[in-house]
Amino acid sequence: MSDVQTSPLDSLMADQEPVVNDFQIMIATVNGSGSQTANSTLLRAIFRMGVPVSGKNIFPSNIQGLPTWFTIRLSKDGYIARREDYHILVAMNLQTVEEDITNLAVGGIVLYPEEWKIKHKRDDVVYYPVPVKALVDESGTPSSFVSYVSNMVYVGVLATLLNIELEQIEYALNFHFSNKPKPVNMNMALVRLSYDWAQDNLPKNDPFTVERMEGKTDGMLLLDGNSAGALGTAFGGVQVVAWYPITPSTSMIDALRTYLSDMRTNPDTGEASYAIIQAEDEIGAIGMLVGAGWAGARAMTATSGPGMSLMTEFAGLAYYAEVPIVIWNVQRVGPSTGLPTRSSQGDVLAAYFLGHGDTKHVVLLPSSLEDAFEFGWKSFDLAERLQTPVFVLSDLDLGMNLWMGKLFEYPDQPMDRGKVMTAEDIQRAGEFARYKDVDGDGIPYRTLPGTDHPDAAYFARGTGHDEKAIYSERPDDWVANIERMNRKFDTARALVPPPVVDEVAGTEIGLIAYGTTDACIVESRDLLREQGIETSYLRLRALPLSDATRDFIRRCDRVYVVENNTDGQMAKIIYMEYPDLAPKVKSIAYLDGMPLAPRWLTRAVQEREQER
Amino acid sequence: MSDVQTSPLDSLMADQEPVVNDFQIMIATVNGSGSQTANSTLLRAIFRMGVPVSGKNIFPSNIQGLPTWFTIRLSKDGYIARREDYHILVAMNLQTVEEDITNLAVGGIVLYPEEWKIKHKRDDVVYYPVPVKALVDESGTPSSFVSYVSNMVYVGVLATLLNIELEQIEYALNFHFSNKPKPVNMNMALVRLSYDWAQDNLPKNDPFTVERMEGKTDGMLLLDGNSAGALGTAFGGVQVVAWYPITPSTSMIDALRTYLSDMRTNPDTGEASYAIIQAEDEIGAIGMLVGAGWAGARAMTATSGPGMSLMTEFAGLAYYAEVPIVIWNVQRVGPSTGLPTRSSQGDVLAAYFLGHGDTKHVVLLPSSLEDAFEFGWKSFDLAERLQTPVFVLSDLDLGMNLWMGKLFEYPDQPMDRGKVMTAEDIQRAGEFARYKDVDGDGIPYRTLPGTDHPDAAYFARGTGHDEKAIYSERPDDWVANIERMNRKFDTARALVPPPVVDEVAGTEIGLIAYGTTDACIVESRDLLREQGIETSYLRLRALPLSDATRDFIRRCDRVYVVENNTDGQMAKIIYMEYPDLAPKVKSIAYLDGMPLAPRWLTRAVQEREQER
Amino acid sequence: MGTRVNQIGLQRNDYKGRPSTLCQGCGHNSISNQIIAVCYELSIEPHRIIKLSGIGCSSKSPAYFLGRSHGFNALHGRMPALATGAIMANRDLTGIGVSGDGDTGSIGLGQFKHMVRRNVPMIYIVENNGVYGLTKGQFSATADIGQELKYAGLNELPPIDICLEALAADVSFVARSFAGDAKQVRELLKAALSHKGTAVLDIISPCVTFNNHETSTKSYPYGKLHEEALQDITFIPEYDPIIVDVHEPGQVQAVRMHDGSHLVLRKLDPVKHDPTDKLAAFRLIEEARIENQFITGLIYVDEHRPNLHETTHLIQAPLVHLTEADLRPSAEALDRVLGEICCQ
Amino acid sequence: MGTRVNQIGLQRNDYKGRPSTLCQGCGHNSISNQIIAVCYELSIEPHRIIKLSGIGCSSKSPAYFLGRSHGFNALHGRMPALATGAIMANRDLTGIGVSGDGDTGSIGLGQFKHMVRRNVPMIYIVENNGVYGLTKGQFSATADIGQELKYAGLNELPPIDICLEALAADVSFVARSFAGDAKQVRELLKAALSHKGTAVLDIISPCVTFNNHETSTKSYPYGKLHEEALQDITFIPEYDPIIVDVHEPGQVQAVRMHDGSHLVLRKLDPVKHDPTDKLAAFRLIEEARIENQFITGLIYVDEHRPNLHETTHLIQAPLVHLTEADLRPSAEALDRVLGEICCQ
Ligand SMILES: Cc1ncc(C[n+]2csc(CCOP(=O)(O)OP(=O)(O)O)c2C)c(N)n1
Ligand SMILES: Cc1ncc(C[n+]2csc(CCOP(=O)(O)OP(=O)(O)O)c2C)c(N)n1
Ligand code: SF4
Ligand code: SF4
Ligand SMILES: [Mg+2]
Ligand SMILES: [Mg+2]
Repeated sequence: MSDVQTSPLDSLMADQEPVVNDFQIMIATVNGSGSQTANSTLLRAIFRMGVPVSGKNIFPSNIQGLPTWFTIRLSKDGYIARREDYHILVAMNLQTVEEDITNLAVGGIVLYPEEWKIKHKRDDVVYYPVPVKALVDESGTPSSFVSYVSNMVYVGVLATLLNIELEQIEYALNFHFSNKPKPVNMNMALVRLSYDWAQDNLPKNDPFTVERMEGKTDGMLLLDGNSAGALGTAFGGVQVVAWYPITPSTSMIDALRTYLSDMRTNPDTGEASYAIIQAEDEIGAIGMLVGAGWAGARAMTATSGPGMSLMTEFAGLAYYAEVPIVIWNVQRVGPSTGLPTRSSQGDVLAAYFLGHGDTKHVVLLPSSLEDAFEFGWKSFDLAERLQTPVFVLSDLDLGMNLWMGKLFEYPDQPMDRGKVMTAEDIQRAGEFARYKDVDGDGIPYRTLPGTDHPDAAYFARGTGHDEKAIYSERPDDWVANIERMNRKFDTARALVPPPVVDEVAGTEIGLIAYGTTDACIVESRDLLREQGIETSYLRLRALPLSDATRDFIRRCDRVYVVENNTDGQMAKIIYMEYPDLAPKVKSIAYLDGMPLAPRWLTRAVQEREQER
Repeated sequence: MSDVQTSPLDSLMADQEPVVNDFQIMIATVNGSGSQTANSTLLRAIFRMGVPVSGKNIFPSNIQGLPTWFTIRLSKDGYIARREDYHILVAMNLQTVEEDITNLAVGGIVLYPEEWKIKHKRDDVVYYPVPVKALVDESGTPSSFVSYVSNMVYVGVLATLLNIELEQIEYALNFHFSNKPKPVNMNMALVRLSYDWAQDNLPKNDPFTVERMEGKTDGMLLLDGNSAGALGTAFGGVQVVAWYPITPSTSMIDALRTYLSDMRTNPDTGEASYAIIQAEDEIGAIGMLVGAGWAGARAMTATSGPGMSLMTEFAGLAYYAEVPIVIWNVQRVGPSTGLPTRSSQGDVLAAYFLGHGDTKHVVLLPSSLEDAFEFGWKSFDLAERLQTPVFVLSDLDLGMNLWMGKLFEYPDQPMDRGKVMTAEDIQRAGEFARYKDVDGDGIPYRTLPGTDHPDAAYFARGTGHDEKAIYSERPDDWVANIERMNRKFDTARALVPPPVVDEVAGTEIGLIAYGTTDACIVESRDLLREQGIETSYLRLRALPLSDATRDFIRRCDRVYVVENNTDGQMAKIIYMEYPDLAPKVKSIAYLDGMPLAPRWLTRAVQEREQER
Repeated sequence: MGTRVNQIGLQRNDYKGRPSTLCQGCGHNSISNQIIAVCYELSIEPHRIIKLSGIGCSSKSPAYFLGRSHGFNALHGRMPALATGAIMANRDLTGIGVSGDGDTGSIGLGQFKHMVRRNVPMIYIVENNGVYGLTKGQFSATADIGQELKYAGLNELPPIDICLEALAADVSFVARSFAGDAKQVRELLKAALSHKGTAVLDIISPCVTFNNHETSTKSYPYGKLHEEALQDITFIPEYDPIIVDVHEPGQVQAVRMHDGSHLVLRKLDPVKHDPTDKLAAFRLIEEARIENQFITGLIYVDEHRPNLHETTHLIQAPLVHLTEADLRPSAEALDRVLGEICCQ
Repeated sequence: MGTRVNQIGLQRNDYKGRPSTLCQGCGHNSISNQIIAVCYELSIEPHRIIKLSGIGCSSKSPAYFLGRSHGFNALHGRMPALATGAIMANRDLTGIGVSGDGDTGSIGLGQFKHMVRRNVPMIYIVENNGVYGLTKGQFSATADIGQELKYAGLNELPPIDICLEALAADVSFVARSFAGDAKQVRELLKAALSHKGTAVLDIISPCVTFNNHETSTKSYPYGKLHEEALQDITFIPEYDPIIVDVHEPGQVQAVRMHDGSHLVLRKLDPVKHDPTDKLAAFRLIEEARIENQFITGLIYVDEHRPNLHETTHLIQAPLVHLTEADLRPSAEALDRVLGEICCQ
């Protein structure tokens, strides 16, 4: 997957026909050198010009000194998937510069500090040496600030080269620094200086340019998925958050803390209507959720693979004692500690079956900022309605990268607190039996601790119990309870967010995907169409699977399940659930730590089709 | 499943035709009342008469005071599966006597203490009141021993009623008390007294009798599976055991401790050539194994569902860092704490996929004492050869109940310590790269800490690494390593114990099962044959699945996968592995805490066949 | 004359739970009885209490008291976390946690210490018998060094001292008692109920079934024969609970266990021991350890340490009483946030 | 003249590891250097050492020393168990464990204490910086109460004291030092290397990147402007390591951190402190806590406590050196056992 694409630039080199809003910038820096301000400023400035963008940060599991890359893709057609090739290299890391240049697309350009000696110069790319040090010196930036601002040099130079509007850069800096004039001015001074230097000294010798567009990004925002999920969580009315830091989920809790302290803290007293507790580990974190969920609070955590593994035993307890909790797993690459700063969809099977002994869970699968926001609040409704843990499987790509998205919609339903009986309800009903299927949907009624009625109390437990929650080892009690729980799981099928289906008449081929691979599928379908391969597409948004998915597979002649993991985990789940349809379902799965790329997928589907 | 069978006794009541060696005894007592001596003595005495037997203990998760049942099945045909009906009730628990009598087969008999008033007497069973107290008093047993021996009364009475040889009872008591004369004599005295009382006072009014048989139990032993597994482990040369108590696995470690202190402790110095460490929890236990396995020791633990759940994170590390360890999971009923003293096969999916991010494991599936012994040593060979965790999924039924089995065979292969390079090996090879696929089978070479060569050391880790075990986030390194590991998993398919296939020419129906359900399948196939339904049978002994299983399914028209869990977990694995064959594979799964019964299974298959 | 009721009109029976399934004579049952007695006596409304436990014989016991209170029998060693979550969700509830020495001292040591460090407002009782009762007699981490058990053999590791562990984790209330000293248990329970942070009660609670010596001839009445081999490991004798007589502050008292061994208790004299002096508390425990005694009584208390509600700056109303209007920010709030992050 | 070698003919370089990827100035690098220095100086054969760690910046550091020794970078907080297993398997190996305060004091507290209780023969170093370095600056359980951090805000919980925790778990060797005091770190490492049980070294090791105050104006040279908003959270300045000057026994010394705050160290005077007196050790730690100081030096040692090899009665030969003949009992042994259990 990492092989370089021969790009349409080959020819462009010759006739210099402009490449407008359809290329990728790669900024190579050193971790800890503070390039985030510069990179997000660039991204946001271009976005402000109406150009669809996406930004991906490829960073090491380290604090300072190792290589880091940031890509900014411009796509006039609105594609936001990962692009494997890049055309503009901002080479700020001496360690990787040779390899970075090797992988640059033919006809691409390299910005680099002029004092560097580049050993093997390619003759099919353009070199722009930049006097970074001299420009910083000239700017008169106080020495203690130099390291903070010097990345602005490449922002200014790129602004000249690509025609990025300086006002938008200033806007973006204001955004970044919350309109604090001093830092904005100090950074902007260097941007202007570098801009001017490039205007005067850099003869443009390449076709790349940014042009203002209309109508493509209206009413859209630029955000990371962890923030979107956190915002949704805040609008879900979260009450208790217990967590333990782990990349790439930590920033979700950071964002949540910010939102909640803004929206749910009494500004006069400083008192909070929520609790955030940093636990001593993930067992502690999920344990706190189970206690809080049982007591009647909306409780959530965010973690990643290793943390979820530690939660296994408690997940089984929450499932079996029927306690609503919400667990976000922002997936990174596994097995084990794996690649903490790389993205995957590798925890699908683990989450679905987390726990021993026939445990199975409701899982939500966000693809976008909108999904992340929506599942932020909806996960609580589902958890409380179904009285069960709900897992939300995001990933590093969605969680930590900047995505374009539509403005979020305020929840269209009031909070669903599920079947909770008050003292009055018990009085009226004349009875309370914690695990009885009163309504035939498998979902029992519960009472909350503190309910002032002599019959309200029950003793929750992970051991076998009868309808009244009383310990029982009787075979019939066991079976009755498990059958009810399976009925509840079937109820869940109808309650969870249904798949999104784009069915094209006349095609035999179906694609099934979920989560962040959506961006890849969307672009890939267009590429396939260009190759004469028309596809229908079903995007899963949740487990357990619902009839819509079964029917989609039925209607297709063959289905490819596309996912960013090694073993084709969702395909396996489809096999398990629909053995009768299994022969027509094929897995296309790949994982190397990078989000799936549309060209790769297109090739993969083409190959499969040819093999037939 | 718990509905009472109408038994062939209906008619027998009338003409009193004898029922020989083909019935079941049910002994109902109170937990903590010490009936184990009496029950196992009875079982062993009957076994000594050459009659095939099996004993099952149905006990509560409690120490003292709750109901306990023990069944002794006699089967002249050698069947050892669970039988649902019982014909002889030894009612020693006042709490349950009414229900116990209700479930007694028509024509059955009830032994009970004469001082009890039985409220609802049935007229289709025979009542034998026994003067338990009087007999104990008469025996002159010192008062402090009364509670220990009084269960011998029913042993003596049954000996008379059923014609069990007193010599065999004495033999069994000697066995139980390791030939210590005092306890044997004291117990035997009461047996004789009760035997005589029954001879003189109990007019036999029922058809049940035990008769000596020849040729059915020759060279067989009677043992629990935990002991068999422990013995196998001892003969596997185990070096480090780390564990945490949990029912029903604890007795495996107890047995192992006994065997090792017998066979692997220097009688002069008291020094042990093994270490058994009771950890502070299961995370600690598996952590110790991973350390020991990495250092080059054969390391094992035994646990059950909740403990295995806690091991999830470490299982992923051991998988990915490629450390050999052996984990026995003696399965009980889940989800969660579930039913700690009931049996299931519910942890198959959990074990197979234990860990996040595309982790998968080698799993062994013992069906019998012989399997338990063999897997005891073979699990180490596999773990060290494959450098991976090996799970052995036993269950409470096999682990804690008494089974007949063939004498164990001494390991037929020397210990396979796998690919370990010494200092000399490195010298010779000129290179050592921990994760390099030198032989093309996906299995790399390892060195042990302490190897005296400058190139021997490597840094094991759960993070991404290259062939030299050096930290790497490079996509190509990741993919190359995972592809090699998947190659290794394929190598495992050919190395693990192959399935046992009994293929019947001309039938279209295949049965697939594993573990303790084997006993049920064997009997059920005979019952089905009586109904005109002929079946082939494949007994899985390990995961991952091997070609033999795929080919078996191919050759069948339809296959029923039979298992003692709720969700049909092995069927799901077959769907995942062989989607093309999935439509002809059907799941028959049931779990209520009791081992599957042949009559139930027979009915289930018949129904499925009729539905077609 | 009718049945006696307390100030809120409840009978003692209303504070009972289901019939105990623990062994006859188990110390844990005595503790359950004192919890019942104290709650009845103090007229505590049962619905304001939550009972929390891990896994073990001890952890089963909440089923056997306060049947009108909600309870959660959690996972082995993981009750502290669950309790923390429940109590943060509803600060009106009084949490009574019951754990065992295996549950707290072995698998649960980390959670226990972090709960103490957070000063979660609750009573945390360790029913300490030095063994794993429910799994039939292995040593727990609080077992005495040099102790021998019928099933587990000789213990060669030093014990974890629950009170010392609590102190090291900055506990705000820690006391030790003995299950057979009903009066002291009740007094300490009452004090704990009025404490605003974590109140740790380490109560020595003999396991009559498994805390038996194999070798000591003094232990069983049956002499050598029995000892040799008569025991059927599935036979559990029925014992009477062990009760201590009036035990005065300052006094040292040896309590005879069922196996004939003696436990030496020293009751703290509040006149001599200042329970607000932490250094003194460390010294007491260390000295008693050297002398093979168990200090009983209130060892340390700090009424000023902020509890977790305070350090998380929680509002006064229980979180679970908040309504949708309190919990879900308004549509305007969303617009405001979106306005800030939407750069168009 | 050739390069200097030690008694076994190795150069200092032979004790190095891969280049460090920790931040410039990180205390952890100083500790790695002292480990290299001591092993070189004592002419330790690298293949006799195993390096073990959990997860964190600190836990990465074993990759940066003793490249010729086997190592295992385990799971977060779970190194003690892994170390225990490895050392039981091969008692000839010298284990050097490196952990962080989050790794040991937060997630790993339970395992840490049980390892100490078992007295597993190994050196256990906690590179203590009071924060989670690798996950970017959250408080760990050893953070000071009242401390404020740029990213994590105010810490309102009391710290877990690693040395006190070790003492409470009956540690047989515990010392505290400061990463910048190279001499003391080396001396303690040498003492620890000759100890037969668990030797706990709690080494204060500043995180130059995240252990920064947000509010203290004295901390950064750049004044108010910087503090307001200039920081890009992805920018990590490069610092020099913090070094303490000669620091005499008995002396109190304040060390200036990069953020301008001061850490007060008090070096134990071996003449005045008897490190075999456990009560004195408890007192020292508690008193220093009250005075906001850190005691450095050897706090407690007990050379007589049996280690885990002894309490498990292990043979002298490392288990991994045993051959099949030692490990697999004979066919006759099987026959004997079967003869006993086969009742036909
Ligand atoms: C994860 C897990 N491991 C092991 C067990 C088995 N187990 C149940 S209770 C118990 C020990 C209980 O000891 P303690 O806490 O001292 O309680 P006691 O029975 O002595 O009152 C164990 C090990 C379990 N339930 N869960
Ligand atoms: C189970 C698990 N949870 C969380 C993490 C994420 N994590 C990595 S390092 C770390 C904290 C390390 O802190 P510390 O031990 O103090 O080491 P430092 O980086 O400060 O040296 C955390 C929480 C993880 N790797 N595994
Ligand atoms: S086994 Fe011990 S702890 Fe458990 S109930 Fe019986 S006496 Fe109590
Ligand atoms: S973040 Fe802190 S602990 Fe980690 S390497 Fe940098 S200075 Fe050291
Ligand atoms: Mg206990
Ligand atoms: Mg730290």
